[in-house]
Amino acid sequence: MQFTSMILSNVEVSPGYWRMRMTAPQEFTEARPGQFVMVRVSGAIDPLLRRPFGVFDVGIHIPSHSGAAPQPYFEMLYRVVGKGTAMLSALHETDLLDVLGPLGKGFDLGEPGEEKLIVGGGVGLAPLYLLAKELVKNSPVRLFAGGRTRDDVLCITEFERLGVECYSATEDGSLGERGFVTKVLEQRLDQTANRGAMFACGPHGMLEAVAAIAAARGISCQVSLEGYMACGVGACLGCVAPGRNHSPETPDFRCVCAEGPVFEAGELKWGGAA
Amino acid sequence: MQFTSMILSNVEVSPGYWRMRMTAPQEFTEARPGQFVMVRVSGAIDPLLRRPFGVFDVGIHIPSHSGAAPQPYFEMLYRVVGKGTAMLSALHETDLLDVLGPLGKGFDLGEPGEEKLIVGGGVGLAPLYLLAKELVKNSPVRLFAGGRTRDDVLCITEFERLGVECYSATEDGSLGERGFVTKVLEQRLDQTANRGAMFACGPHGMLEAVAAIAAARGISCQVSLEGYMACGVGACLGCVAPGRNHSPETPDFRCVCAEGPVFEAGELKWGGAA
Amino acid sequence: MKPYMGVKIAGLDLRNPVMTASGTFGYGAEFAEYVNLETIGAFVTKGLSLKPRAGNPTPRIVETPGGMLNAIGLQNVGIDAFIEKKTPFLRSIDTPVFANFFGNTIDEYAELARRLDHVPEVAGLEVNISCPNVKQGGIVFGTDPACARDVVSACRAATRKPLIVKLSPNVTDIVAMARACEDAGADALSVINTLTGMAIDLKSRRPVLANVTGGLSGPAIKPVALRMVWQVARSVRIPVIGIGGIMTATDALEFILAGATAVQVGTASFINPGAAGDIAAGIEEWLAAHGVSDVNSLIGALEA
Amino acid sequence: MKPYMGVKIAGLDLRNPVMTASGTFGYGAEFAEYVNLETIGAFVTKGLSLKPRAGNPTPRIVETPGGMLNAIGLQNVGIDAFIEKKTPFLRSIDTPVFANFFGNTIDEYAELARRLDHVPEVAGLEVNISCPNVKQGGIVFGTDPACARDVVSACRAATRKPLIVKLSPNVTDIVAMARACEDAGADALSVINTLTGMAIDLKSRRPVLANVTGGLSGPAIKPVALRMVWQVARSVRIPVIGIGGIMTATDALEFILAGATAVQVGTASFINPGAAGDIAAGIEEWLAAHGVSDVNSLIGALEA
Ligand SMILES: Cc1cc2nc3c(=O)[nH]c(=O)nc-3n(C[C@H](O)[C@H](O)[C@H](O)COP(=O)(O)OP(=O)(O)OC[C@H]3O[C@@H](n4cnc5c(N)ncnc54)[C@H](O)[C@@H]3O)c2cc1C
Ligand SMILES: Cc1cc2nc3c(=O)[nH]c(=O)nc-3n(C[C@H](O)[C@H](O)[C@H](O)COP(=O)(O)OP(=O)(O)OC[C@H]3O[C@@H](n4cnc5c(N)ncnc54)[C@H](O)[C@@H]3O)c2cc1C
Ligand SMILES: Cc1cc2nc3c(=O)[nH]c(=O)nc-3n(C[C@H](O)[C@H](O)[C@H](O)COP(=O)(O)O)c2cc1C
Ligand SMILES: Cc1cc2nc3c(=O)[nH]c(=O)nc-3n(C[C@H](O)[C@H](O)[C@H](O)COP(=O)(O)O)c2cc1C
Ligand code: FES
Ligand code: FES
Repeated sequence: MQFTSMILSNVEVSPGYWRMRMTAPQEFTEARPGQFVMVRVSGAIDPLLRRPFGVFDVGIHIPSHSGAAPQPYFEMLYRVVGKGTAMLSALHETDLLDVLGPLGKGFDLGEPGEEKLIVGGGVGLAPLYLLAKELVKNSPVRLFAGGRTRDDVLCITEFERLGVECYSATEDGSLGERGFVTKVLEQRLDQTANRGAMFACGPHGMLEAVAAIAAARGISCQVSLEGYMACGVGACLGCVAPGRNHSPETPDFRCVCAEGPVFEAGELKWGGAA
Repeated sequence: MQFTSMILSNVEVSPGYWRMRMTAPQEFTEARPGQFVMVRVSGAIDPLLRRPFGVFDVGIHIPSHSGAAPQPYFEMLYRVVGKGTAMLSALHETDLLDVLGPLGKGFDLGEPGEEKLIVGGGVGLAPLYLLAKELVKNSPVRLFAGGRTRDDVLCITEFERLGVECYSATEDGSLGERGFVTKVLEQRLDQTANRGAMFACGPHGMLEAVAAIAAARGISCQVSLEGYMACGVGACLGCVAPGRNHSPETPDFRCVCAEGPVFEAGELKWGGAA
Repeated sequence: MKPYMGVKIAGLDLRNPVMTASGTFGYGAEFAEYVNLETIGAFVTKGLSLKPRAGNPTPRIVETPGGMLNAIGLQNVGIDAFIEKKTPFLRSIDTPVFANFFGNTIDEYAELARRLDHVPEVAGLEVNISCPNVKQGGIVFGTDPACARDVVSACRAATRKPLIVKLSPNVTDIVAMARACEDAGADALSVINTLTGMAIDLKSRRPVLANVTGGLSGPAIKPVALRMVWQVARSVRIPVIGIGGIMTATDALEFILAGATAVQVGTASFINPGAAGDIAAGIEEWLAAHGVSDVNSLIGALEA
Repeated sequence: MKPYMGVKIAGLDLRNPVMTASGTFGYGAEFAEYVNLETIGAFVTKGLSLKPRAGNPTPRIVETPGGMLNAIGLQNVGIDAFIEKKTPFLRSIDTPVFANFFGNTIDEYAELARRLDHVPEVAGLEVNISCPNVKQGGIVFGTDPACARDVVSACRAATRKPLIVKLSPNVTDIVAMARACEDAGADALSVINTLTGMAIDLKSRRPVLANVTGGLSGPAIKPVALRMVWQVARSVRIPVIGIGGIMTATDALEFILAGATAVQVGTASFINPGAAGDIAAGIEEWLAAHGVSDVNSLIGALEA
């Protein structure tokens, strides 16, 4: 779906991290956790390509004054890292954006009842909020959130408000445990016999570590990948990631945009160059 | 001078024509009528080149509440014709622009006392307002303003407020005489023995007609030219216009940006390709 | 009155002059949600090879000022999987399909042309002699007139279907290349493929693309493409298809004025998935607004 | 500690690696209000010819996506007026000046090299064998290795001053051109001049530029320039000066990593008249922030 979206709000929630709420067509609210959008930051040719962002939340705003129509919206949580995100952060309420989405394949929500472990690093938390929102309907959910500093661990309050039990770790120890969030995750796994499902999004190195932990313990694990994208719909083959059996002789590249961004960790080839 | 200017106001004064007021350093208020600025419309590379605009007015805003410092400003009057001007028209109060100027050589104000005839076509009126403001201090001034329709004849009230006697003509007859403004100019010249100086800015065809009228009657005439510009400072040689004796064998190209934009009409080569 | 939009390329009648460019539109189905494929003139598949190809490691794309570099490395499913898995969709739409293909040797090129000749869903062939990403193959053929002549002759002998040759812009004399291909029996020329470029990441001190260099496409290359289309169209008798940075109907019309009989839309589809359809509609609108009754009257109508 | 910014080009010591590009910085004085000329490494004059030249009719420039086309047609005051009128200003500043020049014949090139050899304000020569705007002259020399060798040899014989040769990107094989110029005695290579392009005005159905085609410069060409600098720097022993779309210190550092010993800033000065000075300052800042004590250690330091 391609639509023109109006910005409803755009606020800095932590230094360098912004949360943007924008209008969406009614159907968009059916976006599945893990799906993403491609946003055209400017009508000019700089930046030229769309930018991919996870869907942080979807909802319907019911105006308090009677008469006004309910307004479906979605939210993105984004980090300013370059030109495109810097331009996004300078936009105001009522500015318009061209949005493509929801794109890709989202998370498989797994079996009701079993414990769900969500692992997010930095802005990798973005697509996990909508996931948590769905999961808490049927399962106990724990979140393991990591970041470099306290400023990089985002929106924990929102997760807690859903009833998610949150654990955090920062590399500088400014919030939660000092070190990688995978350490906290392993500690928790060591303490319990629970074999629930795992869901992760964050830097590639973190995903690789999480995938290894899950594999070692025989826990099912889905990861959401990033990739440099041009089209977002599986046409350009820019965003691919190697599948488990990939080799130059037995090519098995998967499109992150169309076949992902969420993959079973076991389907992918980890370590080594793509 | 290169400076960052803050937009104080940006309003559509006639369909497709905008007037923008922006802050300027104190020295800028000494800009001479006919000088211009080069504005960088966006910090991104699209549009890449600066856009040239005449200085419509300069002034100093004295805030009504005591304590606030007086704010020097300048104004541009611009027509939306393409990408750059469309982007300018979408800017708001408090947005910032990178400005280079005042650039070029302005009008020579001539002898005090003698009658001054100003001829402007469409947005060619832009640099003539500041000129009129200076001229009325010492001379009687008449303005001949032309345009395609009434909507293209701009800011007449402002000129009248200066005490300028205004004549207008439109091609469709929706304001003033029907036809070209040069007809009205000639009628006026036929009615008077006055040999005052002429000043013109507008489409090239109009300038050529005005130059011919002035030459035929032996009246001094300055014209302000346009030209595709890259640098605005005489370095790229993009904006040149042929001088009177120009030929491929006897090159005599003048820089519109550095030697102009105002030239004595008699110095230029008219008619035929550049 | 509705302007006439049909053009003829390599003997095929297209309903309008807007095609999609190879490698930017997948195998057709990817964009079906965004473009009614029956509103465009034709589309061109991703480049096909005899065997499936893995393509290059990632990163494969990077944005550049007003453009992008790609080093996909011609990843594709191979001719067999194309025939088996992609043609059913192609059968379902009423729009001519050109199969873009490439080989590492003249024999491979000829073999592919022969195989594609038998695929009923393929209306015509576009031979890529100009891919800058692959170390062997493409680059050699596309930058030397004699090599180009040989490969085009071999393909010509192997197919009776319309044969388009796609030229590389990375040459000193595009006209010499165009003439060589025309002489060798090309029915039409696609001008241009990507310019070879490079991007560097200062932080890591490494090339951004795993392949080091890649092909530059998008608005940035439009002036070079327009110049080459103009040069080629004046020098050959066969139709030219203009490609390079076309984002709008205005861009497309400029290529047509320069001498293009049709255009291909590439990178633009990434930014606006409906680009090709929008451009076709925009051309028709422009013609109507300007009282031009037949788009063919604009081909090469530049007053220069 | 202040990083060391000095580089050596063609035997000359420059205080830093940032030069201004020919044709974009006039004869030096035009930008003096915006750049302290003593903060840049060197500057290059507008291209000089034996006789004054009128250049092309207007329009001569047009903006394109992320770039611009120019067809100034090498308008210049001629060598006599240059010596008489422009050198006094050059004497007043303590920054090396390279005189860029071109001829229509090998004899003219040699004659200009000989005359410039005697101008004390000129520290070195940059010979333009690559101007795409002029029908005779430039284009021929710059696109054929044998012609390039002849013209460079003739200039080499005519001057003992440092001799830079500026290459045209409109060639199939930039490395062959570079080697020919190195063999003929060039002390350094400037890479690249503009890419030949074209723009069309749909309304008038005419080319925008009176000259029809022009030279493309600006950010749009940066990927092509970077690729050529990288290719050339790996293939010759003489220093390479990187040119093409450099707008920022980051851009300049990318060219240095690709193998450039110095860079030239062209179109950027039009957009930001202080660009060259800002870029020099920005490089120094970057070096300091990243603990690089000598800019020379980055030359060709790309890990590819
Ligand atoms: C499926 C997916 C979901 C994402 N979700 C989020 C999210 O919810 N919140 C968030 O802050 N970020 C997210 N990202 C990363 C985000 O797309 C980049 O941070 C963003 O594109 C950077 O743009 P820029 O112009 O600021 O940076 P620049 O560095 O100027 O961008 C240059 C080019 O590189 C690409 N690029 C740069 N970094 C990345 C990256 N990490 N991943 C992919 N492409 C990149 C850009 O898209 C652009 O094409 C996601 C990426 C993907 C692939
Ligand atoms: C000295 C001078 C003073 C000017 N003063 C005014 C003024 O006060 N008010 C006003 O409305 N306009 C003025 N103009 C014209 C104004 O510069 C153009 O209308 C404007 O640059 C168009 O930009 P664009 O991006 O909207 O159009 P586009 O057509 O998208 O611009 C494309 C390119 O063409 C150039 N260009 C387009 N039209 C003109 C033109 N008429 N003259 C020069 N370059 C052009 C642009 O600068 C740009 O480089 C002046 C021009 C000059 C040379
Ligand atoms: C991601 C990508 C993949 C491409 N793959 C092919 C290909 O397989 N075969 C081919 O002939 N051209 C290929 N091209 C080149 C395009 O078809 C087109 O010639 C080029 O992109 C210029 O057009 P544009 O500026 O409109 O994108 C590819 C281009 C891109 C951007
Ligand atoms: C307006 C203009 C005039 C130029 N004139 C010359 C010239 O006289 N001689 C020359 O060798 N290069 C000339 N060039 C090319 C530049 O020196 C430079 O190689 C080119 O613009 C690429 O760099 P850029 O992208 O930084 O502008 C000119 C470029 C422009 C834009
Ligand atoms: S982004 Fe184009 S295939 Fe995934
Ligand atoms: S605009 Fe560059 S010389 Fe006038």
